[in-house]
Amino acid sequence: MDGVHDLGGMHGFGRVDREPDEPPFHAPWEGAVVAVMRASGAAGVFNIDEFRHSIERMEPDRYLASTYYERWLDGVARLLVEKGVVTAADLEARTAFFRARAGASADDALSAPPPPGALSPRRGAETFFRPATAPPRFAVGDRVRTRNGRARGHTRLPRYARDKAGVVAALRGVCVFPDTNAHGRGEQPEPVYGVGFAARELWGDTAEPNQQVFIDLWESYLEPDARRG
Amino acid sequence: MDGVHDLGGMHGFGRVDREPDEPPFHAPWEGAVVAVMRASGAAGVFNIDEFRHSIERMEPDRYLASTYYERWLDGVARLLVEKGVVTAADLEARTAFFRARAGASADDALSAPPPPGALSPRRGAETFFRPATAPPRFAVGDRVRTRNGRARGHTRLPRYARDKAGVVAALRGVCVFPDTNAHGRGEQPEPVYGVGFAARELWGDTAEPNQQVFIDLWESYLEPDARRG
Amino acid sequence: MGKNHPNVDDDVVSRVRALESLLLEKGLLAPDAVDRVIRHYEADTGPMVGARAVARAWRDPGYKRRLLGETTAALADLGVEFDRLVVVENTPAVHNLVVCTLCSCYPWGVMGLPPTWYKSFPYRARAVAEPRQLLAELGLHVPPEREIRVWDSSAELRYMVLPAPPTGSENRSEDELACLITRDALIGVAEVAAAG
Amino acid sequence: MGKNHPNVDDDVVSRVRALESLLLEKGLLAPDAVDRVIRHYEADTGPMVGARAVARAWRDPGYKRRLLGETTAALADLGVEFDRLVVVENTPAVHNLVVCTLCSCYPWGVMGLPPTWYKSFPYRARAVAEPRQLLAELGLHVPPEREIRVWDSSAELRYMVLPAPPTGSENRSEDELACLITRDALIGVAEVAAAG
Repeated sequence: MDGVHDLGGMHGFGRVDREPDEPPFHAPWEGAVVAVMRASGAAGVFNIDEFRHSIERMEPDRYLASTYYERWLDGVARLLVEKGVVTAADLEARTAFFRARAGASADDALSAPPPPGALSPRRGAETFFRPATAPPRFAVGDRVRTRNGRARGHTRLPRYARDKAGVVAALRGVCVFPDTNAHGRGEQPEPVYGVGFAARELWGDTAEPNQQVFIDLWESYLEPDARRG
Repeated sequence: MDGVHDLGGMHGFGRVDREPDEPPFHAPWEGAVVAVMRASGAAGVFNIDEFRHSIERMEPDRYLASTYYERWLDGVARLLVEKGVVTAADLEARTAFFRARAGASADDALSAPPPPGALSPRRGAETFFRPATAPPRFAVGDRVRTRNGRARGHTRLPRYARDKAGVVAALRGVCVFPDTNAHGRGEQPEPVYGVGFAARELWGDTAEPNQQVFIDLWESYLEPDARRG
Repeated sequence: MGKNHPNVDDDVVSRVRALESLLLEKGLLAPDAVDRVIRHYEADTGPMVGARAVARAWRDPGYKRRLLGETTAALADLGVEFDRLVVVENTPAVHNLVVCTLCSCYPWGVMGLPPTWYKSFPYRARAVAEPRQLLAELGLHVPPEREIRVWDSSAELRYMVLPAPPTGSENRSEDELACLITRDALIGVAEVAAAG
Repeated sequence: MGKNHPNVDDDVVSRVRALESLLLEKGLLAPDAVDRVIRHYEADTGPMVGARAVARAWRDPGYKRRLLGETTAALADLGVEFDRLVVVENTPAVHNLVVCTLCSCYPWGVMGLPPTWYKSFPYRARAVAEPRQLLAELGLHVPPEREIRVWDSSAELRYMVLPAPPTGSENRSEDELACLITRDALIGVAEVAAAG
C-alpha cells in the first residue's frame, strides 16, 4: 500500500537529530514489545511481512505521531486480535486493569501460574532464502524498469522508485515474496536483484550530483527496459 | 515541497463519509478563521501561494490530525508571525488570555476601541490571469511530459503526475506562477495548460479502466515528450 | 485518520480569538468582519449560483453554449463575478468528477462552501486513482463503458460539472429545476434525480 | 513531527503489560522472555560484531576478501549466524550509506539495536534523495567528486559499511581498532577517527 510509511524523498520532517549515548531502550516497555513481537512470531502467529503490513495499516496521523516501538506495539496488537489470539475486548479490559494499577507487573493479572512450554524467543535461525526453481530472468548488467502504479497491498517497491530505469548490479538469491506472504497467499519465492538507479533518474534535475541508490527488488517488480531515456 | 499534503493516490485514509445536512460552519471560530485569513490577504500580508505553502509546512503528523479550518488557522498564524505582523510572544500571551476566559469576545482583550479604517474582506475581485508576453510553447494536441524529481519548495505539480506523458487539452491563459510567488520571488506569470493523462500512464496496471485525469499545469512543469511509451 | 470534525478544543478557539483581537487592535480586521463572513455563508449556503446556471443551461441551449464556452460572461448574466470557472458536461459517454488533491480548491464564488467530505483526506487521495470504486461506494455506479474524467484543481481554474437533466425536466421551470440540483451533482459524485 | 522519544504514556505502558500478561496466560510468552530481551541488549549494546569484523578486515586482507565476498562464512568465523549481510566498502571514490525508507530494517544480529535517528522520519525521507546535504549536516563532508551510494534495505538483505581505516591503524591491534569503530561509521554517517 502507498501509505505515509513510504517516506523516501518526502519533505517536511526536519533535521536528523542524534542522541548522544543513547541507551538500548528508553524504557523497559520497549524491550517488552520486542519480546512480545518475537514470541508471537516464533509461535507462528504471523510472519514478518504481515507484521510490517500491520504497522503500515496504522491510521496515518497516528503512524506519524508515534515512536518506533509504539508502532511495533500497534502492529503486534492488531495482528494478535485479527488472528484471534486475543480478543479486542480482553485486550481493552486487561489494559484497563494495568491502567488502574501503575507499577503492576504482567503476571499480577494472572489468577494461576502461566502454563509451561512457552517458547523463548530465539534469534538468527530464520532464513528468507528459498531454493531456486527456475533460472533468473535478469543478469548483472541488464537494464530494467520498475513497475508503474499503486501497490494494491503490501509491497517493498518504494513509491520513489516506480516506473524508473536501473541496472541490475547483483543477484541476491531467491526469497520469500512479501507481496503475497503479507496477505496469506503463500511465500511464492522469487529471485531478488540488487538494482542501481542513478539519482538523476529518480530525482530529475533536483538530484544531487554523483549519486546512486541501490534497492533490492523482487523479479515481478521488474521488466526489461524497453525505453531509453 | 513533497509533503503529506500531496495526497493523490495515497492509501490508508479509509472511506469518504458524507455528513447529511452539513452546516456551513461547525462552530463560529471556523468563520472567524476565514475572516482573519481574508483580512490578512486583503491587507497584503501574504498571497494565496504563500498561504497554501504555509499550510504545507505544518508538521506532518499535525497536518494529518487536523481539520480543514485548523490547518487554515495554523497557516495564517505562521504567516502573521513570519511577516512580523504579530510576534509569537504576543500571540501566545493573547491565546493564554482567552484560554483563561472562556466565552470572552475578541475585543475583550482590547484596552481601546480598534482603530478605524480596517478593510472589510471582499470577494471575487482578484484575478490570477496576467497578460501574455510571449506565445505559448505548446498547443492543444501536443504530447508533453511532466518534470521529474522533487519540488524544492511550493509547487502545484502533484507527485503522482511527475515524469508522466500527457496531451495538452486546453490553454487556460497566463497565470501567476505559484512556485515563485510562494517564496517572495515574484509572480513570474506563465501559460497554464490543461493536460490530460490516461489513468494507465499514472497508475500502471492498477488503473481503473476508461479513465483520464486532467491537471492544470504551468509551462515550466512541462517539456515536449521525446519518448513514446 | 484526519479528523473531519473539530475538537471542541479550547486551545484552538483561544488561538483564533487571539488572532482576531490582535488584528482588530492593529486595524487589519474590521470589527464586523467575522460576523459578516458567518452571516454571508449562513444566508447563502450551498451551490445556488451553480445550480441556477445549470438549470438555465438545461432550459436554454444558447445559454448552455455560453456556459460551456464563455463561462465568465455566462456567470455575469447571473450577476456573479468569477473569471476562472471551467464547466465540464456529463454525457452518456463521459462522467466528470472534480477534486483538489493538493489542498481543497473549490469554486466558493459559484458553489458556496465546500462540504467537509470534499476536503477530506480519503477523497483527495482516492478520487484521482480509483474514482469508479469511490463513486460506487457513494452510491453512483458508473458503467465501465462510460469514461470517467477527473479534474484535479491544481491551478487557479475551478471546475463545475454540468450534470445531465433528470427525466421530465422539460416540464419544469428553471426555478423548480434549480432546486433539484445538489452540490454533490455539481462536484460529480451524484446525478440529479427527478423529484417526486 | 514524529516523536523520537516515547511519551511516558500510561496507556502505552498499560497496553504492553496487557499483551504481555495475555500471552503469558496463553503460554505463548515465556515468563523470562522480557527480561532476557532487555538483558541481552543492555549487555550486548552497539555494533560489536560488526566492529570486530571490520577491525579484522583492516588487519587481514584475506579476511577482508571473505567479508566482502563470502560474508556469511566470514561472520561465522566470529561465531555469528547471519546469512543475509551485504558489506559495502568505502573507497576514495565511493562513500556508502545505509537506510530503510519503508520501515527501519537494520542488521540487528550484527550491529545491535538501531539508533533512534536511523529509525527517524527525516532520516528515512532524506537519505535516498539528499544524502550529501544530510551527511554535511551530520558533520561528514563528502566531496562532490566522491560518489555516494545509498543502500535502501527494501528486501531481507541487510547492509553494513566497511569504512576506511583511520591513519595509524597498522600500529594497532584488532581489539584496539574495534573500539574505534562506531555504529555511525558502519551505517555510513561517519568516518572512523584515529583515537588520540
